Amino acid sequence: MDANGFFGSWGGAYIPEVLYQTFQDLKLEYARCRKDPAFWEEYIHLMSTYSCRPTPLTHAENLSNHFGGAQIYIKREDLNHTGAHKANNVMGQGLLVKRMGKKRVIAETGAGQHGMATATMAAKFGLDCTIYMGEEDVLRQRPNVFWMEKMGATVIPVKDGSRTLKDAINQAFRDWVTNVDDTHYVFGTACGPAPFPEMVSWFQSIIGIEAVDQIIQAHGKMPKKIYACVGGGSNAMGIFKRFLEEDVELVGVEAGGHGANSGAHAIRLASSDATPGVAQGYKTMFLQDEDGQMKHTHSVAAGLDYVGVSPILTDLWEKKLVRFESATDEEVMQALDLTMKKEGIIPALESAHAFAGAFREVGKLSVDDAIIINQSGRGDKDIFTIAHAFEDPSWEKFIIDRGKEYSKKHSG
Amino acid sequence: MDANGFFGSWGGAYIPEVLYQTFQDLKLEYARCRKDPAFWEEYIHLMSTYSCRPTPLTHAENLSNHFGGAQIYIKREDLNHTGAHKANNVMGQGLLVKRMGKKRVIAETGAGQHGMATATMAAKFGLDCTIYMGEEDVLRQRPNVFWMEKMGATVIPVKDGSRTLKDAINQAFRDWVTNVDDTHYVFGTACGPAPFPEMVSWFQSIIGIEAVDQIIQAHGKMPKKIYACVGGGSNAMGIFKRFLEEDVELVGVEAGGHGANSGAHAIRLASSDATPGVAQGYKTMFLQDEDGQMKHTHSVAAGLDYVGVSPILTDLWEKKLVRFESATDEEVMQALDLTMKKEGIIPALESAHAFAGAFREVGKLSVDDAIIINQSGRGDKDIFTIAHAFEDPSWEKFIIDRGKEYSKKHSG
Amino acid sequence: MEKQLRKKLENKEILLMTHIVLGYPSLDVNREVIEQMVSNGVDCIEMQIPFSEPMADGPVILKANQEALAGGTKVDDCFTFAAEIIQQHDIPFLFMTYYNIIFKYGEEAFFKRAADIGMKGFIIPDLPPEMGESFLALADKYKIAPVLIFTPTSTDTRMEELASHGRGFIYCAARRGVTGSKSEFGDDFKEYLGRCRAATNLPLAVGFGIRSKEDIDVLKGKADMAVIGSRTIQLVESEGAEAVGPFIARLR
Amino acid sequence: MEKQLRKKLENKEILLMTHIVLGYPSLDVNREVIEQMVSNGVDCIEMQIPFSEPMADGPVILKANQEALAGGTKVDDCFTFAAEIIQQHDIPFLFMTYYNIIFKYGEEAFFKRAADIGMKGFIIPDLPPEMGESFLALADKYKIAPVLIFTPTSTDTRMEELASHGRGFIYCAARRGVTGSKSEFGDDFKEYLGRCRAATNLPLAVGFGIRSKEDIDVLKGKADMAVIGSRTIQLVESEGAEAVGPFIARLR
Ligand SMILES: Cc1ncc(COP(=O)(O)O)c(C=O)c1O
Ligand SMILES: Cc1ncc(COP(=O)(O)O)c(C=O)c1O
Repeated sequence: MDANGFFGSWGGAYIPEVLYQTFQDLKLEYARCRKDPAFWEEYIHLMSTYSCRPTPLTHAENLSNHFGGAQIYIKREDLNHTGAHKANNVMGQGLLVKRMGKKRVIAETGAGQHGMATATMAAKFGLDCTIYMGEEDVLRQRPNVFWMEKMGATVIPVKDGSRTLKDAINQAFRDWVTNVDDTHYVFGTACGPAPFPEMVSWFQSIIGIEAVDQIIQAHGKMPKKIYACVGGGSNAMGIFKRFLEEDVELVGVEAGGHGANSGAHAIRLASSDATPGVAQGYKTMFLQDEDGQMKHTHSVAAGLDYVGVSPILTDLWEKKLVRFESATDEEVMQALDLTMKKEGIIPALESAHAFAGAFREVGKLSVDDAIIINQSGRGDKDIFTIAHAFEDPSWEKFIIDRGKEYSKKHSG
Repeated sequence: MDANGFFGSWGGAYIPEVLYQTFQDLKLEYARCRKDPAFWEEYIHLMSTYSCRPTPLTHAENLSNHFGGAQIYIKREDLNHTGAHKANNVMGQGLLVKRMGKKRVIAETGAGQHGMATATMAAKFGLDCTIYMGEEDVLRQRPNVFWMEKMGATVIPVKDGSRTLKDAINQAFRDWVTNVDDTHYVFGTACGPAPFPEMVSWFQSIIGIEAVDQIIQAHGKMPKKIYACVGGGSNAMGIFKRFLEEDVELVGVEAGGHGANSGAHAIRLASSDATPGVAQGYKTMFLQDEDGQMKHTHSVAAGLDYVGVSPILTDLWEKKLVRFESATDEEVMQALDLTMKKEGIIPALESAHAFAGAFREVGKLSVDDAIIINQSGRGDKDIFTIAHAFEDPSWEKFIIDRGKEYSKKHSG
Repeated sequence: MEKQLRKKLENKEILLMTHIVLGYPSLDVNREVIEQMVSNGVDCIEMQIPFSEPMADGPVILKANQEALAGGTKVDDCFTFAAEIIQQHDIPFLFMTYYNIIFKYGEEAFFKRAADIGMKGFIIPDLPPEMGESFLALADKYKIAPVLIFTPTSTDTRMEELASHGRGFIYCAARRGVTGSKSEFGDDFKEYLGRCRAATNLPLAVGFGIRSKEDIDVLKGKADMAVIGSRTIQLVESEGAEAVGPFIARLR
Repeated sequence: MEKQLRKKLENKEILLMTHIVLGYPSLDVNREVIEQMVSNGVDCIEMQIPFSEPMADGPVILKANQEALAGGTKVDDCFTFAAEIIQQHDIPFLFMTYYNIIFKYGEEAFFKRAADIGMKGFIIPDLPPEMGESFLALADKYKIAPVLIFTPTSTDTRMEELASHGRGFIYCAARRGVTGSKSEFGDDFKEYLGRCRAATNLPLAVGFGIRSKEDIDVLKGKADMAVIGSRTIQLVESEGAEAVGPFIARLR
């Protein structure tokens, strides 16, 4: 990152003037933390006592045999407290907030995972908490909303724009510019104005730092390839960062939605649909029209359904240090199904994109090689989406019956 | 355990003759495993790569300050793969099954956690899997059923008796006596005929073995008390076992349901409602009538709603080595609420009993002391029960709307 | 009881034991069914005291247990009823039940009362001899035959061990599994019965899934007694108690 | 533009700038509203080119942006319309928009076309000077004033830095937050305005939540221009374009 927050020609901090001083303070505190080994130690201690770091690296023997190619290893971010890698970032920012003495946090959330993680952190650190969530995502991820509220957070459904992640981000910024003095905005992914992309990647880099030791121990040498799904890019950056120093191919898998040519997807880097732009505080490749208006995106995975992408990844893409692929909703459901049946592991819909991307290629590698798939989260929170997508009849009946019961209660 | 499987006067193996040889084989293989250090090593390796052992010990600072008594530490079994301590037992038995060369596993399940864990293990080890689940529990825990099926297991709702855990156990035995040659019954708790109580406790003892080092590291000395909820008794035995050697008070918390005098509870040892009996293959204190017919029990937590209890715990209770308490449904919901708000942690309804039991007493201890609460599982799987119990209006609306959507689809 | 059965065997190719669940559908119907059974030549009847957790029983008997309990059947009622029945009919009667019924009643009290009313034997499917030391001692003391069970999974050694504790007769389960569904009587079965015979001098009763004259004919010459369980319960359910007599009569 | 404004200030205690969102509710209504504004003495108008992510705008302008886009408003339409309006009315016009609109159009092309049609300034709330090196250079080249923003969180140093890059006037946000809701003009506000004045010689425009004659009166003597934003949009929504003229007239 250069002094203005750029990675190559991407990134920066395109922020309303009212946030200028807050960003100065944030950058200063962040720089202090990076220089202070005690901060990272405190972070590691927190993550290993409150969440369960190091998260394991699981050898997926059955999947490996099924494809007959490289040995598949799964980095288990799903075993984090709150069920996803989001905890890494949020707990790190929580420690920062404590140092800065702010009393309130806000966050946007798409899949609800980042909102859950932030509400959790706020409860633990005794902070007020407001979560912005696109109305459409509130509907897709109701259980998460329930838990966030139970943990004391206020969840505000955002009814503007496409009513998904990007609109929640705008709304969080509106809150922030209003309550800038006592509030920290816990950005949920490696996007947004500097220093967020770098800071979030730093906290997430714990994934790759652990994985490098784990794969050497399990496999004796570096893996050939690493796969991660890419929404904003934080779990991908988290596992990629450490491996950029090594001779390992890094593959980001974006949300192919109904297909690359359908117009209903969220492929920023693996298709030519995206163009350079500046929004939500940073410069990157956006899915936008010729006027610069952001397009509607689609993915079965709420957490990947986003118009922009980490400027760090865009830079790495431009420099050909990371390869980008996409997986369609349908491929993802198949990958999910196979992983459940073969390994007893339920990836989040987001993470299942990384699985789908890996499954396409792993058979071509030698059985002596290894790949790592970053399982960013667990899928059991996605029950409403997954059971829906599989059109499970007993699930539907169960919901119908429950609904009738509640209807009766309210009318009777 | 004596040669006949008794702990004091409790336990034994009251099994149909057809299972005699299978139990001989099982006891033999189990004895071999106990003697073979490589087996335990393999078990530890599996649990630290597939699940996330050691699970952390979390210092609950906010709760500790709230009560102003001892420092509260939480042993985080909720961070296990599949979300509960059940994984410890199931993976251990999975290794045993592999050694015995059986191709199929069956299990009973109450809360669904043990069924989930077994289905997961079966997927991982490539075994056929059938899960018996009381029809009432199928309704309470629908999401678990969905996932078990997705992992390739067959879930059979049991419509006999009280349609809960004990009936699922009977039904599993009926399957076992029929398919004894190729099938292993993965008993889910420290109950049932010998060697199950001891074997399950052995696998679960990993909890206490880890906790002893962790509490010394965090707190510098032994805790004063340890709290665990008691359904069948496996998570309690898991954390208690290692501490039986130390000067630590062990407290088991049973399901108080609507209250000790309501008749609607599952208090076996902390009330005088239970009497000695023999059922489901073993001798223990059962909630039964004067003829020896088992009574209906009640708990908001499906996993504690059981008529019997581990014979090992009954023995320890008789010897006054473990104290038993109970917590009502209402106290449990309050404890759950407080824990979510103060710590950002969502205990399973079962585990919340241990929290409720501890909260009653922790204020009386000194701030220099520590207690450990065993958080046997995570509560987010209980969304249907918890959101229901809190009568959350937006949850109810959400379900009503979803129900209507599915109704329309089926009629249209 | 063994003697009683041997005597009957002098005149019959094979004996017949039937099963009823006390209190299902009611003690009155039980009485009528027993009457029909005895007068149509049944040699021995096992009366099941219902239990809430009948883990070795299949769906038919399981349901019968539950309904008997739901109807309010108590252990005491079962004793009173059994006393009356034993008075009326001159064949051996057994109690079949699960161990908890006896344990909870008090083992010795249970044996004593059973002996007092003339009960001949007990079949307790969840009490292997290892768990039944005091039970077996009391059986001896009160002269009530503890009927033990052979199964196709029993090794020769195990059969001998069981035989050494069993009295009255040995109950040979025709197959793995619970009561109720059909059994196959093929080569494996014949080999199994051969092993049973070799292991004991006690009469052999074969049960589990015996439903027709054909089934019983297969057993003739190989076993001493055929056990009809679920079939008659189903018959009472579908056609009433009066159908039992003709059904039994047709079996030989 | 600074000169133009200073000239007007010779005759007026305070100037008035208004805000319209191009294409909301339609360009035709925009035209009528501008007509009413100008003929009732508005001194300067910022025309917002709608953007899909207006992160610094409150609910009223946010909605206006969305509806303008939903109605099909294109950047090209905005230029064509602005060219026509500038021709017709002899007051300075500015484009207000977010940086992506300019970036995507091509910075230089955008400046060139804006200069060609006589546009006087740009207000870009998400482009701090650090991010706008080429933008500021082009502004200089094409003589279009880059209007920068002071806020109550700006330190004195920051204000000086902003002032060194700003041209035309400085837009002083009356408070933290987004456009739309009411501001308080208490002691803190006065101290803030004092700091603004000390930091720059440029005219000061005060905006955010100014809705009435009373609000404007407070600003007299302290600021050079009052900015009415959301208020007139709401007025058009509730009472139609023809209500704007009388409203503006009543403000002084
Ligand atoms: C489980 C999971 N994985 C991945 C993502 C995508 O985010 P990112 O690309 O920042 O990792 C999300 C976002 O919510 C998520 O919840
Ligand atoms: C989370 C959890 N805790 C506790 C229990 C109770 O079982 P046990 O007493 O064997 O630990 C269950 C049983 O399903 C459970 O799911």
